[in-house]
Amino acid sequence: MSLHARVELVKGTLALDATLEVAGDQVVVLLGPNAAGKTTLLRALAGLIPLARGRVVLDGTTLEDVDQGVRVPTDQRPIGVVFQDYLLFPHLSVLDNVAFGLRTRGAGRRAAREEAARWLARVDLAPGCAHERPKALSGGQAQRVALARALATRPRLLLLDEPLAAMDAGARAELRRELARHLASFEGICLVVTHDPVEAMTLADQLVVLEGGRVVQRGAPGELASRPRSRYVADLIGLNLYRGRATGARIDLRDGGRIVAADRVPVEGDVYVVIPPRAVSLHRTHPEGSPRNVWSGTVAALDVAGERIRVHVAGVPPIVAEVTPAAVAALHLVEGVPVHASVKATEVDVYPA
Amino acid sequence: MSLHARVELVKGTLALDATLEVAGDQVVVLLGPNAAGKTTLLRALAGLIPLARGRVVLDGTTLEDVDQGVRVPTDQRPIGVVFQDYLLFPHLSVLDNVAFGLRTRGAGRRAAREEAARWLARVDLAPGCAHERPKALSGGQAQRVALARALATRPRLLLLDEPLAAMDAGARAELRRELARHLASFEGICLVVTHDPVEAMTLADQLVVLEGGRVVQRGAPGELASRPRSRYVADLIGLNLYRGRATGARIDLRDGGRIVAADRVPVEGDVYVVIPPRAVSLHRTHPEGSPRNVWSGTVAALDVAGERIRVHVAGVPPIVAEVTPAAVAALHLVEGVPVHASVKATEVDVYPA
Amino acid sequence: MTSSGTPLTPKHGPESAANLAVVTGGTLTAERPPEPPLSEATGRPVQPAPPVRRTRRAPAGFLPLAVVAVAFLTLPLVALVARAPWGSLPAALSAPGVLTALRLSLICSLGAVGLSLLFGVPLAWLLARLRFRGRDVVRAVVLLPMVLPPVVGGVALLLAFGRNGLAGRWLDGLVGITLPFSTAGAILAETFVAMPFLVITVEAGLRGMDRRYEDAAATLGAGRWTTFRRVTLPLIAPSLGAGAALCWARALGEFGATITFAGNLPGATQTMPLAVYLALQNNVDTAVTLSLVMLAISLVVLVGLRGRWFPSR
Amino acid sequence: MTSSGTPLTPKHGPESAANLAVVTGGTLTAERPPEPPLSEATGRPVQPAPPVRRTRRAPAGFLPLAVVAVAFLTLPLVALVARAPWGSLPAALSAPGVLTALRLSLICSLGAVGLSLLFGVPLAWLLARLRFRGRDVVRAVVLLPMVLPPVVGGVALLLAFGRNGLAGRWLDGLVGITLPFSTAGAILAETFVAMPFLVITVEAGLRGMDRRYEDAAATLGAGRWTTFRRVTLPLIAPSLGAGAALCWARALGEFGATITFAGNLPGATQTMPLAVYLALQNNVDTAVTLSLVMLAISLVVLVGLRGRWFPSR
Amino acid sequence: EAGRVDLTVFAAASLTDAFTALGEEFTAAHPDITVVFSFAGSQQLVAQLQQAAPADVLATADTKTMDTVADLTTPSEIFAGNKLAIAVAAGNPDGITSLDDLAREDLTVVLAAPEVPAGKYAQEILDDAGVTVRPVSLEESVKGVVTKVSLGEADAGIAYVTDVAAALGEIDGVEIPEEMNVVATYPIAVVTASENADAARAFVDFILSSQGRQVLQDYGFLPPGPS
Ligand SMILES: Nc1ncnc2c1ncn2[C@@H]1O[C@H](COP(=O)(O)OP(=O)(O)OP(=O)(O)O)[C@@H](O)[C@H]1O
Ligand SMILES: Nc1ncnc2c1ncn2[C@@H]1O[C@H](COP(=O)(O)OP(=O)(O)OP(=O)(O)O)[C@@H](O)[C@H]1O
Ligand SMILES: [Mg+2]
Ligand SMILES: [Mg+2]
Repeated sequence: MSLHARVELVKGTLALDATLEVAGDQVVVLLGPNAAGKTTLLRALAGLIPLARGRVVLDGTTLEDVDQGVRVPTDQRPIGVVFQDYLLFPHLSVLDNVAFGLRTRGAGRRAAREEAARWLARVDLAPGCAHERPKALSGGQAQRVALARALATRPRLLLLDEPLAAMDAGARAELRRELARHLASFEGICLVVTHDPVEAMTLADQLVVLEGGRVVQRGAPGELASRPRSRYVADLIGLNLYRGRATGARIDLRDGGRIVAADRVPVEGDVYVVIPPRAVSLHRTHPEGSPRNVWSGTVAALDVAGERIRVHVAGVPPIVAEVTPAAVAALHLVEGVPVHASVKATEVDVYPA
Repeated sequence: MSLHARVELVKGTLALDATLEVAGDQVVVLLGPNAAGKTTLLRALAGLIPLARGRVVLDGTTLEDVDQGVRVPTDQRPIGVVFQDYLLFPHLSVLDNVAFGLRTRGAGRRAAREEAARWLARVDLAPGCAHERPKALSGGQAQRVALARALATRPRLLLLDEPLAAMDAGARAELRRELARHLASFEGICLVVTHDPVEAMTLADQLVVLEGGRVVQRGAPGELASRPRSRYVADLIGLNLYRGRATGARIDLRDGGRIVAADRVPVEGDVYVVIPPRAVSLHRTHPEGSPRNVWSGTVAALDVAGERIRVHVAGVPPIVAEVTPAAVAALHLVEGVPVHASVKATEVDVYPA
Repeated sequence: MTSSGTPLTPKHGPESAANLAVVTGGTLTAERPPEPPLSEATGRPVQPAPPVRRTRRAPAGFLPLAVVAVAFLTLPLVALVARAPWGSLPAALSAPGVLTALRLSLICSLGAVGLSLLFGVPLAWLLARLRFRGRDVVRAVVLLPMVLPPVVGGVALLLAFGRNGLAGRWLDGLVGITLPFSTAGAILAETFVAMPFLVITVEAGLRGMDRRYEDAAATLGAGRWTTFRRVTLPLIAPSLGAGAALCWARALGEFGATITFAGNLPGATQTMPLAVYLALQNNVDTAVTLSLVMLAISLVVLVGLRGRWFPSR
Repeated sequence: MTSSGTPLTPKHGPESAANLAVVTGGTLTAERPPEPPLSEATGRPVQPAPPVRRTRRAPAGFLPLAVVAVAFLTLPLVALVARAPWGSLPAALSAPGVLTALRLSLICSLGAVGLSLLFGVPLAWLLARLRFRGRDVVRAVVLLPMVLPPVVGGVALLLAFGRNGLAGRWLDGLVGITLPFSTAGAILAETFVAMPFLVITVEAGLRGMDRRYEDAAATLGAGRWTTFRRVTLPLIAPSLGAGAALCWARALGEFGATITFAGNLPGATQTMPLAVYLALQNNVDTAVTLSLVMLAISLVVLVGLRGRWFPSR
Repeated sequence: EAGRVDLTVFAAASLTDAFTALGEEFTAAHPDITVVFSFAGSQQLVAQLQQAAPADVLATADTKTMDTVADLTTPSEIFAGNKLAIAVAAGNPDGITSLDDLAREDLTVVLAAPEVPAGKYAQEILDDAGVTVRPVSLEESVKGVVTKVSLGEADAGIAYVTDVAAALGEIDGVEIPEEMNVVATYPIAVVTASENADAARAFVDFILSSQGRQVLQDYGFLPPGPS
């Protein structure tokens, strides 16, 4: 299986211009802030929005090619879609919603219903709901049904728009496992939009980050986590990210401030700088000693994150430090107190922009 | 501020029967699996579904009382609601959606629009969107608008149904902080439905767990986390939970198996047993030595959770162990291999059901 | 690894942070059977409360206005009923031709509804969904048969489909179909007058519906026709039902265009309204009786259709 | 602390687990200004591509069927136009009473639409939203004025609102209002015939709409009336527009009930269809010319209304 | 101002042109009286009168209808007559010369319905002549017959001579011999409840006067024969 897609289109304020290259039965996770164009990209791949330019080739079959004037209509694309707002047919029972795709593909009513019931069981929907109308469902139940409906047709390209967003925590883990199981045995490509970093990191073979309609980064999950190339990704994985100009070991940050790395930066010029929050130390008085990067600021906010506290320090540059609850207590860190932040030059990671 | 509510009603397969007691300007987080009745409870409090029995008293004012035949209509309740599917008015611009509640409360068109614009800025909506129709919004943007619309009227009872579910990770943290800030300054009670344990634990003054239409547990976040009383809560916070009958230090589990606690259990009879996954050790051969609880099973699944791996062991009883990646490698743990699980009696927490 | 940070307010200090430390994900088993609640919230047994119905109160003034509307629409009918010489009913019904006229009325009006559905629904679809130059003009033109005084409508039909008409000449000469003075002509005349109701109502329904359901159907492999049949039509059922009912009622009551275009021959083109009109020439009572018979039949049909044609979402 | 566990597949083993360890929440600043993308995906400048329009293709067969429908509905009109003695148009228009009749037609038909909206919309609301015994009967009764041959409808109106009618006697005696043979009577007759169209169409619109928007309005403090005006009406705009258009067209073309109930008095009750009827007594051509004038005016009005009354979602 | 009178005349639709002309002449003679006509089907007029319509004068197209409201009017008087003719297409392309021709198989014939006077008279004439016609339509009014013939949908029909005269050019008339013909009569009466009885009487008298008769004859009506 392979997917080559170049999608260019303008929709309202969004100018979408993205390429996707998938080889093999991969799971591609699409990440990005709200309004980045993730849903629009999925809709374009499904053929629901025509491209202004570009092409979509699935497994050698051209689904759309603006230059050649090819455009396979949606219903003839081997796809399955879970829509962000489900779009369950209000006039059909839950069972018939899931059976719909099977019926259009020629299954008999009875066979389709039996198959649909199996899928509903697989997404763990309470059996009593099968004959309800969708409007009687809770949010999470509706999403399960939407998932079952998309999976039931065994498409070769699965487009899932936040398929687990409405699920409760227990169901989410299970359904993620069910999904992973299904995807592993499934011959096809799966494109999943999610805002959940856990989901992103564990489901993805390839991560694609979309911002403002453009791909700002792509790669394996690990790659992305260690070398983010945008504020969004850095936020997602909880790193301090800066951009600046490197001169020797010194980086002048674009938004003010200066950071010194341990070694001469291999490339001069435009670079990204990453500082892990746990490498940041906080002090009430100016620290003496080895750290080459020290600056002062005030505590802007405190967040709980696991067993650590994340302290947001407003300064030039602003930075987030991850410290223990004990440290917070000892330093009397509350919003507004002045602090000094220090980072050892060896903890600073620099790579070209 | 105070809220006393007893809500009883039947809707389809759901029999909702829940009480809420809130004193002071608290944030109550409503947790529960899909279809537990969370949305239905919110709708009932908003007056959108009449109670079959019970009453709702907000700050001394009776909003509804079935026995007395009192029923304040929705539009006269001092409430704000974020619906699970937003329900933005499709015929109004984003700005007018937010201004709607202000207009109905008597503000002039201009003043309402200005105030609405401020709220849109507060939820961090791209300013260009203000004059769009809701259907041009992305999922996350729509949710921001719904949040702004509910907050703009400064209600005394805020009902938020998964208000951050569609937000991207960065926005979610910010909006959660914005929400917390708003709630702190806000004179009223806030009821938030969420599936996100982080959100639940950090926003809540009081946690209420709803299952099958009934409250199964309520209390401060810490209380809930240490002594879960239902499978759902245990799953949420990642503990092994069993139910059984205690005789001395021995507990015979309801679903088979036996666990031994360190000391005589204070109460005889029906108890809950909690075992933290990190207290569970795994072995390829039967362990010798001190652990009093040892049983065998097979590896059913492996999950990544932070820096640890969670190993699901199918046995009697089934159990989840949290081990290091190194241990997984050393023991060659993959799905299907037989293992022995051991738990020291001192790690077993028992409390009455 | 979680969705990002959370505010630390004085409410829960470090101690609650410590509690939070144990909150890591995980499920116990792969299968999570529906579990009965382990404890009861209220300590009272579940009340076998009656199922809840949502109540809707009408905006102020709606009830009296609606009552006036119903009174206004029914009073004339009541007056007719009051006036009706019920004694003459058997005679009126057994008069030659009345049952034939009734039967013919049903045939023609149903035929008109059928034709309107067949041709009108596609037209409504095009008006609602396709952008083309002159769409507004086409829509307005579709409404014109309603504005046209029916007798003039009949004349227009004759000019178009009559023996010497624009198309009729050709139909007559080449195909050998003569429409005037035939039952087919009566159906055509009723269709001409009644179809606009269906088209406009169905178009409104199509415009009001959420088209994204059609998108969803397409992603499930439904072609345009399947989508239309299995998704679009059910979703616009209220409008389709209303349009068909309006269309049928209008066709059933149609008089001017039918008599002008198709003439008035008992058994072939004399529908009930024509019989009523002619009865009126001699005897108002007979006309009233016949009208009431027609109304009674319509009432039975329309009430019988209720739920099916006017589904509520 | 995360939302619970995740499957560990061979794809990313322990090493990716290690990567995940750093993935904990947090944001850098409280304000996150919209940031331009830091790199470009395709390495090409953004194409100033034309904005994309969704294309809709009609189900097979719809186009020809719709074309037949349009042809069928327009051919008679075309024939009328072709036949019309355009030379006589100035004479026909300047004939005494024609302009008066036109003006009266507009007044009466708009009056009928106004009354229908005032009384019919509340009735539609009740039919759509309230459950009450006999609702189906009320709905069917509302449709009956359409089934009634208009002349009989006029007789029924006389029996109800005439000077000796059921209600008319009382109106006349106590209130001093005489309806027949007055412009008010003509408006009433047209309302009687045209209101059902509005009621049924609006009811369908109300049934098709998602009522939860009304819930949302209520939670925002909108009372029943505000909700209706600011939420319900805009949401059913397509149906309301269609209903009003149908109602207007029907009222404008109304003849039988008007002439029977209100008489045919120039300046007071002689609307265009009545003038056409009289012209038809002597000269089909004059009648055709007058009809075309009426059609032209309707066309202008209906085309002019287009976007406003037929909004698309 | 005082003395001005609005006179409402209910008249059968077939009288439209003749009465409109008569009204003008009448007003010329009586400047203080304004005549307002309401033309409609005779049956409609009668129904309206029965519901106390504010009419002063009633003129119908047949005596039978007039008789149904005898209790509401002064005794009626016949002011005009009419007779029937065969209406054929202009130029008489089918060569129709007599009633017998109407029985021809190749002809499409329309008649007025027996419920309306013209239809009743036509049936009488045909019965008397012993001709069996198989009409394709029994029109609701004699105007329908004229329309069908003038548009060429029907080859022939039986209508009033006044109708044939009005549509001359589009159709032609073939006379029906006097002995076979039936004379229709048009009655007029003052409505008893009229508040303008004097003016009403004056109008009726004017119609019955020789001046009125002349106008009616101009429109093809016959003088009222000895009834
Ligand atoms: N029909 C439309 N009309 C106008 N603008 C549109 C339309 N559809 C999409 N857009 C624009 O595209 C932007 C991105 O939309 P999209 O739904 O693809 O975002 P997303 O990445 O899915 O965001 P989210 O995570 O919030 O769902 C929207 O902000 C909007 O400005
Ligand atoms: N209108 C209705 N008709 C029938 N059943 C209903 C209706 N509304 C709610 N229910 C029942 O109530 C149950 C709970 O619904 P509710 O929306 O309150 O759940 P929830 O706790 O909000 O779940 P989720 O987290 O998935 O949103 C549904 O499964 C359904 O069976
Ligand atoms: Mg989206
Ligand atoms: Mg819910």
